[in-house]
Amino acid sequence: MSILYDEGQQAIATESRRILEARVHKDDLLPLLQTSGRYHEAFWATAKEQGWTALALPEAHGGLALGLVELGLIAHQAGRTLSGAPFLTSNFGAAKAIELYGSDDQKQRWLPGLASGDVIGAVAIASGPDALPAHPKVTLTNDRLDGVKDGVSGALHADVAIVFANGPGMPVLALVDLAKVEKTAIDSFDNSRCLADLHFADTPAETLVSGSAARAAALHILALQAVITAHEQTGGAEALMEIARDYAVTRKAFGQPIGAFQSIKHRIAELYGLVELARANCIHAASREGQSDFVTAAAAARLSATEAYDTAARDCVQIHGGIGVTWEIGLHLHMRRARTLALEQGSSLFWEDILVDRLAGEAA
Amino acid sequence: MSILYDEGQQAIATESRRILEARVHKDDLLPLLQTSGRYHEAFWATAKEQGWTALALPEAHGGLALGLVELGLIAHQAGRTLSGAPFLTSNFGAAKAIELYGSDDQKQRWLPGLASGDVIGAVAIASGPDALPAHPKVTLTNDRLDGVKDGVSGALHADVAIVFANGPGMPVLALVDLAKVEKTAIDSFDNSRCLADLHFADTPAETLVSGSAARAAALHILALQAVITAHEQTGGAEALMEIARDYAVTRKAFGQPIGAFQSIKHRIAELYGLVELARANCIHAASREGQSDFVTAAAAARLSATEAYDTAARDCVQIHGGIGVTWEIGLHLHMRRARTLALEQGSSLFWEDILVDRLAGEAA
Amino acid sequence: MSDLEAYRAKAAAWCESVAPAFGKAARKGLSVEEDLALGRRYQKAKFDAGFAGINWPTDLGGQGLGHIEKITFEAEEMKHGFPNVYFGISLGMPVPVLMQFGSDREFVKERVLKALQGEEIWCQLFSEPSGGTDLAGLRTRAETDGNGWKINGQKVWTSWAQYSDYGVIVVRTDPTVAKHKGLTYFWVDMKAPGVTVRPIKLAGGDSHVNEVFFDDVKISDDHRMSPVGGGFSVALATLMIERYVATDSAGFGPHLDLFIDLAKDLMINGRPAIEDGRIRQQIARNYAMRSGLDSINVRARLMMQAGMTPGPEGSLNKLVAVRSRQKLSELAIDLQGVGGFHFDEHASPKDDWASSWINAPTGRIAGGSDETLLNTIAERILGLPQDHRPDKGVPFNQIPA
Amino acid sequence: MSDLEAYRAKAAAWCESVAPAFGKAARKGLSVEEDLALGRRYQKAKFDAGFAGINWPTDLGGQGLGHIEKITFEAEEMKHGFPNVYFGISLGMPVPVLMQFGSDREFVKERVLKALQGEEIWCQLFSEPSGGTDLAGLRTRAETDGNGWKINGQKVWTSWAQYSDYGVIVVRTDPTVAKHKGLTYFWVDMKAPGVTVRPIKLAGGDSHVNEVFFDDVKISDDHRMSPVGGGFSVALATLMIERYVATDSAGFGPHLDLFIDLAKDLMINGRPAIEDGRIRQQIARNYAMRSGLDSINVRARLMMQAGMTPGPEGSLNKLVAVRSRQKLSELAIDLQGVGGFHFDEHASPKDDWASSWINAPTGRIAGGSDETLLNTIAERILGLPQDHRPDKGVPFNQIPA
Repeated sequence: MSILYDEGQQAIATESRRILEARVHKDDLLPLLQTSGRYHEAFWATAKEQGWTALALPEAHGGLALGLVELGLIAHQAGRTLSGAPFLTSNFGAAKAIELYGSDDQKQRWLPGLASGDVIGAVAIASGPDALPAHPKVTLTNDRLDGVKDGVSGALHADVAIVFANGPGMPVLALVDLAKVEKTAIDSFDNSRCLADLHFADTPAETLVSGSAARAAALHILALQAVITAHEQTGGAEALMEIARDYAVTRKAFGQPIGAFQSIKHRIAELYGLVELARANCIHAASREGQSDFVTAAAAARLSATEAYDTAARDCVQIHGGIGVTWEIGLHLHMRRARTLALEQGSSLFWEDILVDRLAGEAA
Repeated sequence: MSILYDEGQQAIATESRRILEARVHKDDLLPLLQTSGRYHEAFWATAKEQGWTALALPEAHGGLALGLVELGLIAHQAGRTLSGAPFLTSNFGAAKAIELYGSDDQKQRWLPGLASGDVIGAVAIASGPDALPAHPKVTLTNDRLDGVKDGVSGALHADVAIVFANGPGMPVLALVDLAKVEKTAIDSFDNSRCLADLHFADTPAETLVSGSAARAAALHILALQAVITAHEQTGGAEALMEIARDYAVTRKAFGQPIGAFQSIKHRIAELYGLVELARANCIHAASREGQSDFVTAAAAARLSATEAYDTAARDCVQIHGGIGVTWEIGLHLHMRRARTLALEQGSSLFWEDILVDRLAGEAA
Repeated sequence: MSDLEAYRAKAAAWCESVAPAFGKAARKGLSVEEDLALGRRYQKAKFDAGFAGINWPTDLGGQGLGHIEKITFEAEEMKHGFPNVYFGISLGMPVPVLMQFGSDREFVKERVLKALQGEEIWCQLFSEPSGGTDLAGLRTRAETDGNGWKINGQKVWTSWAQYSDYGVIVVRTDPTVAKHKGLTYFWVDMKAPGVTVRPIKLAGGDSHVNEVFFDDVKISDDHRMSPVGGGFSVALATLMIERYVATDSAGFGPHLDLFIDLAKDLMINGRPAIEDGRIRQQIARNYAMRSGLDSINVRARLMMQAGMTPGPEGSLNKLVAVRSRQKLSELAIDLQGVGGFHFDEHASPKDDWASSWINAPTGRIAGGSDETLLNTIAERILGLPQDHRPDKGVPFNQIPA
Repeated sequence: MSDLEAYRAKAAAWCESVAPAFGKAARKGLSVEEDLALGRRYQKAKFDAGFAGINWPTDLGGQGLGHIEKITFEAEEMKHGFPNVYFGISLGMPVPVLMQFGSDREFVKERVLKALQGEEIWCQLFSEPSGGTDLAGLRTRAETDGNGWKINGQKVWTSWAQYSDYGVIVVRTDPTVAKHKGLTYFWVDMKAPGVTVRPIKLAGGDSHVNEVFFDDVKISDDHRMSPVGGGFSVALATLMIERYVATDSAGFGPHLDLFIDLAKDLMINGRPAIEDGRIRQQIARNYAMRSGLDSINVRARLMMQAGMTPGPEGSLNKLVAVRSRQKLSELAIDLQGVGGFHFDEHASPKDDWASSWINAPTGRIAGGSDETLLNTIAERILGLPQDHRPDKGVPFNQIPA
């Protein structure tokens, strides 16, 4: 079963859209591409001020006790305007891991800061091409972490990280204070994601879960983040579809609007289809948090949203012709973001496998 | 390196096209779909009369000593008009196996008849989903075959078969007289292929090759047949592309020819691309017989030809609208043939694996 | 157990109880005529059990329940392969349109009751040879004839016309005005003098669609279901119903579970096909697409239950689902290798891959082709410009053929 | 060893010998200006060694060999990443067109020699802001001015204009006739008063294309390379050369071997990615597509060597290859997972997947967009009707903007 948004949820969508459209402009985002480690500070200030950082966290720790549906709505709007920092998703993932698997002490220590946005969290599960590695390269021995987690979104500014590591004979999910951890900035095609490699060297870490439960926990956190990211991707794809539509009705070639040519109009109609399928899967997945089919629903949302955003980026640029590939028009901001979000939380290859394992009864 | 057709080859193409267009009509082919075991006798009589059956076989045994290039040209034309029997390819495959791996006695006994077309040959390598099974289900013990080869093209009328079987601890390629072998006709979507399951029960068989050489030999025969089939598929795709083009310039909707709508014209242009890529790969593969990269070239030809024919069948029917799905217009003859040829000689899944094994250096 | 769960249980129990009499096994080997006769008995049994016209008004013989109950029942019904295909169009579009637009209410009630009980079948006479995608370009004409009308012309692709008692029809009543303005909507008696039905054999070998010829067929003016010249909008209303009735994320082909079962069963060189990344990718992509459509459809029903109008995304159903079904069916055949040649002309596209494959093109054309649907989405939903149409605004009898 | 093999060996040896001075390692860390200067020295060395203008006439400084020798050399040259990109357009289209259509042969010879030696660079001034795909719709105008002409207007997407000495240009000389009939073809001095070049920054971060403004730029009539009003056909000839010169079955992205190496190197949960069916499928499909293009190109060259005209299938090259490159590059990034974020603005699209991906859209638009190419194939090769064109046959100055 899917859901209809109620009035409160619709208000969240409308209001966050209004605010983001007023405060985030491509002209502020373009310069961020060419430096490493900077993010759009006004975006993050807005997220904190509006309570979006607290939205889906428990009231007891400074949260607003709403859920995936509401945070997804924000992410959708952030995807439309191109969010200027990755922390909405990374903080949420880190906070959920602590909320679900942490001790009371750990919650007390970290959740209020993550909820207010004054503390930045990161989630480091992947290792190179493995989104959820069978044997993580980072090792945990006697509560000390060693090794490198590569390509962690938001890590450059993160205070705390959730790390999936190889513990003594079994995987663990660990909580790590990053204050003294070495970070190598990554020069990426989407620098405002503040990507870094985290170098652990005898770094103190606290185990949240271990054994096969750690793997399940890591997947659950990934799936939660994937649903948020899928909303963001769907928002980006929707924006591109609208940009393409608006261009096609105004731009003329051979004496008529280019939108009258079926190669253009049918392509935009196909984008509409991809966006609506992604949106439907997102709404469904957000409504299934806590249910046994949640990971399945998250995978479907993730796959359709990644396809929608990548395709919309390709097609919207193509429909624009030469102007589409210029720096100034900024469509490449979406192109870059589409690829970034396609990698964060695991690529389509990963989610296809997760989904089929479940459908074919090969996984719990 | 690819080749340019010489004058003699061009004459073969022109002449075979003229003859086939005069002698094979869809009205004769349609009734064959609804009975099991019949083929288009005039087509086969023409193939024999024109010497196409002898074309690529050695002169010493009644052949004309031409090669894959020439037989491919005939197959291309047969694909255009929808060949009425599968024996051009099956006889060629059986004869090549005997020519390459048989004894003088075996050649004397079988090749003249296969060359004249009075004897019908079949090639039975596959087993269910395995085009080249690691462990064939048919077993050869003391020169006796046991077991079932399923879905063998042309088998219903074949006098002799080349069978890939499990010999004593190793695979074998065997020659089998089918005179006393039980055949179960398959009711298929393309009945003129004369498909049957062959039931071997203590059936005498002569070993042509055994051990790992048998597997290589089976693959070589498959590749030879695949190149012929790829030509046939390309011919079918080309015919459909032209049928779609002709329909699109005459049929009107909304006051103009439907070919003026880009959804139609671009789709036909894409078909042109698929056909030309398949044709180029076919010519190249035919010119590489005997070279070390032959199987690679055959795989490329096979993959692009299967894609071209299946896509052309889908799109040509779609472009025709309602009339395209009627029995009488007969486009479904091509649709059915496209699927049949996609399975004969191994599906795309099989050839993808063969190709990548070679490209990645995983196979000899 | 919620009310709906209770309803589902009741529906399931009834379907189970009649499965031996009407299910797949009972239909095996029947001729089309025998199967139709069985279908009429099934429809009557369904009516008697209170499962016909589930969301139709009670005063017309319906059950007065919601759309949600209807699709709940249908989900159970679908499991057994009952012979209900003959009534799908009839109860799907023409009879609902008759309920909405028929002027003689006593006549309407009588027809609806007979249709619900499987006694009478209605067909829908829209498409013409001259233009499948161009509804407003139709040429069948009705001229005034005394107080009534006289119909001449030809329709085509009419499903189940050979078994129909009545049909709804759109005809041209004024060729001197722009093409979509000269149309009028009627019902006709399919047994009336001058009506000739000729079945069309389709690519897969069956003949459920027909050509229908009208040769001086006389009807009185009370057959009229729209204002004179106002037929186009009633026809569009019919098509809207059709688009909404026709939701099946499997594209009217096999359920994805059947593909997964196939991939688990088939061993390729000792490994199950389900372990192959190519197969897995198609399963995952198809699942994502289908679950998206399912979610769209569930939300549409929730909106209708809440008295709202569902969003336009419902128009994606047929386009996306049938196209995907076509390719997935091809892959299912490929997967079987030389085991994939088998074909049974009478197999169901819902559980047989070859049947699904060969009938898929019909699904991509009937009820709005892919191209028509894309144009509709582009123009109606997204506001993109119409294609160039040389016939626009030109009086019908001045458009070059 | 055949003559051609001997030629290949000679070319390989020379390339090896200059690689330390001009190869990838030598270029590392250079600014664009430094790299261009290195490129000019490389081009001079190439000329001195007899590898410039390989298939051009000897009386113009070429080597008088065949196309086959040219591409043999280029295949060797490509392995080293030499700084030759600045001369690709110059020697690819404008200079050959000058050789063919330039009237003052002494002037032509001087220019060709300087271009071959890397001293002078030519650009091609075709596209305009008002219509990238609609060449005949251009607005830059030349009016008669004494015995010569005066150019006003704006061009865009002009590659390497900022480093060019000369350019070829198509302008409107008569706005009162149908749009493709009022064009004339000239060459211009890019250093002349009134010419302003402004680089455009592209999506990937670099700026090799430019806007070029013409403000009362005066040229004499001997700059004219076509009859007055006959410029469209010369422009088309230029584009034909372009389409033919531009053949690379890798779509100007990385060779497929690099993808195979990536898939063999990357371990996903302990298994090499090359074992995954999804990866294998893309490798196989891309190989089949690329080998088809290669075969088309080989046959085209064989035909030219035999004095025949190559078939129209050569027009598929860019369409098919670049589109595929775009998706393959995305997959290469996906494959690397969180290792795939790395980006170097100055990396080469020929051996870096992120660079290939971000520059692919330019390839799908420049030199004829995918859609233009499909239209050309449909209309010119297959005889399908033109799209509706409201501007057809209308005098240029009466077409609404």
